[in-house]
Amino acid sequence: MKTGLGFVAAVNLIIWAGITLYLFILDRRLKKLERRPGYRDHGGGDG
Amino acid sequence: MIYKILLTIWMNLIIAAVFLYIEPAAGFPGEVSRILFFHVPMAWVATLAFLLSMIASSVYLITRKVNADFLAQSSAELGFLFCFLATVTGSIFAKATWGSFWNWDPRQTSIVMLLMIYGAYFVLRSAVADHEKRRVFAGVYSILAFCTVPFLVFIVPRITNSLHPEDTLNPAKPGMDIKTLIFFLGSLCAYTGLFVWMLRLKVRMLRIMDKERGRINFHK
Amino acid sequence: MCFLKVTGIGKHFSTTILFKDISFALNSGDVMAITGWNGSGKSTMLRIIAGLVRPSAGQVEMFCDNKPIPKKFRRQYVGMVAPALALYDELTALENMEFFCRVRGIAYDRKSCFNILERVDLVKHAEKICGTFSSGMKQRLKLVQALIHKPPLLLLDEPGCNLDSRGIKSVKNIISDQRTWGITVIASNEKREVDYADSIVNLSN
Amino acid sequence: MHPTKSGRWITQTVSSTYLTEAVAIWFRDLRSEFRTRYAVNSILMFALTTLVTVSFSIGSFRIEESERPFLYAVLLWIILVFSALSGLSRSFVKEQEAGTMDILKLSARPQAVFLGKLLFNLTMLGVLELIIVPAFILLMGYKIKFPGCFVAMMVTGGLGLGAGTTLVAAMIAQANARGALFSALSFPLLLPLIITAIKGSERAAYGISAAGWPEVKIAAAYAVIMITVSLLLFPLIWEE
Repeated sequence: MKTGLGFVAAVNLIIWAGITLYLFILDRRLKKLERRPGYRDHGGGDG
Repeated sequence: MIYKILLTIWMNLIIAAVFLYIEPAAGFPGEVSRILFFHVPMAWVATLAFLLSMIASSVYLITRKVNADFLAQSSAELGFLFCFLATVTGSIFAKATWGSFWNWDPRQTSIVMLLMIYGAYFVLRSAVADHEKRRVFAGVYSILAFCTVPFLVFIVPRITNSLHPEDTLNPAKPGMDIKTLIFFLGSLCAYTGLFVWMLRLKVRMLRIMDKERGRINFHK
Repeated sequence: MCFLKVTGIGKHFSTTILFKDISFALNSGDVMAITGWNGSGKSTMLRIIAGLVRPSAGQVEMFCDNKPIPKKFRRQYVGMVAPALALYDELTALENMEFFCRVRGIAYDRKSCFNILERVDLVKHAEKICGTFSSGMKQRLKLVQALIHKPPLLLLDEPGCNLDSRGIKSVKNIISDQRTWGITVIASNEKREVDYADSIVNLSN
Repeated sequence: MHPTKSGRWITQTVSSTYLTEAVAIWFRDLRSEFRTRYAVNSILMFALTTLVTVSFSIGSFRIEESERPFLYAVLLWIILVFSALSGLSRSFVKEQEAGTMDILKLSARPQAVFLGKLLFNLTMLGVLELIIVPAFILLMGYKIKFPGCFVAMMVTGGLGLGAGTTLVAAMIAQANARGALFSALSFPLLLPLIITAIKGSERAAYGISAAGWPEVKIAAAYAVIMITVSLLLFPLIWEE
């Protein structure tokens, strides 16, 4: 096992943790917006 | 929610294993072969995203449901992101093995084409004010662009020979040992899962933004 | 014998509603006027009927001899005059007519074109480039363009604008002529033009 | 089709096909173009200026004899493609600017409009190539071993240029920013064609024999596919 690899793996894991954190926060925010009264999932035609 | 947590853990595992558990593949200088576990899944997700975007565009043109266009747009944007990342990782690999970041390898040529096509796609989207027209034009353009792709397959290999390691690092061929194969496929799954997650977030975001713009719904 | 049925038409541009829930039905021989303040969507309504604009809600159906006309064939049954519909400025009056005949698949014949031009007093100017025409002369030529294929549905958006008294008289003739066999829809606020109609739809209400 | 009643306007209809209607649109465009020289001026001026610049700065001896077939092919196609991109959108953009687009939508079938505009664009490209290619060959001293193959490459390349850009022209005419958009959108679609055309012209100039002129065939196939797909898609962007 070379010493450099552990460092690279750690950097990768930190980046990945950042990405997931961001995605989870985004998820929560969107959920909050969707739960607001008045949000209606139209999903239908373009008018 | 469960699948998102599982995905997070799974990705952690993959990253750790790729650097600390897997042996580097033979025939490549130093540790460069480890990029395979990131580069190939990115390229795969980009392909998947562009294909999905094309299909969603066609569905929009047939049914005129806005949701199909939201999917097409999100998929194109994510495809562009992953395509860009694949280009960067590919370039790093090229530098480490062949000594230059860019040498117009057929793979690099076609990926630049894709980036150009989707760059133009976003320019077109931003240039049309009317929302429905924008969706139709974007759909038409992506189908038209898709029709030019087969020509690249014909033409590009005639110009230069590829250095891209397909035969040396092809999971379908028996050259790869079983441990590498498992983590390679695992990484592929993880990236696809990540793509699906991001895609759903993006679609929900577009839907809320569309609502916020005060679109009036006549079909109450 | 043609029949035009408009049900629940609404149109909005992103955040502003232009009008909604407009419905009416017209038979051959009917003349209808669409009125409303400036910006109330009169022209847009006519464009929706012609099939140039997609409505946000509702539908326009047309039947000829009891057969429904699919939307993509509707343009063959529609003649339209509107301030925003321009003719080709680089061509002469006659060349414009020739083009519209050819493109609509009507036999072009110089003599009958002169006959039509005579009806709107344009014979003298038949060989002149349209770019040199006055707005009143252009308006007359637009009327000719709309009638060239004998449309069962005639859509007139401010037909009298820029016209002198003789021109207005020929508009009157055209409408009474159309009344004998087709539908006419006029979008206007001119009292004189609204008076030609048997029914009125007001978009401002 | 049209209800008739004697004594009213013109009554007789002729059997008309997409082609006759397309030809009517084509002739009308040519007539307007002949009177205003809207598109042809901008295309030719662009082409001539670039040609003069290239010829002045490179001349006929600056490049090694052995490099010429390839480099000249590149230069020629760059001149042709970018001058075409500078003017081919004119026919649609002018309809939009003059306010005649709606009247065209009302009177002609979409496929006929597309074919008419395509024919017009191909005419423009024909004029462009007829003037620029001989001028380029004379000014640069371009030696071509297989003139037949070279001409075929020019013809099919021109066809492909027209086929790949006409639908985009119709789209940008209805968009807000028209100027640079046309090149930005057309270029990625044209890239396979341009690469093929450069390769084919180089081969014709070198005199490397290849059975059956493969580049000419690829360019022709490109043109056919783009025209077919455009014909299918055009009604979607033309109506409403």
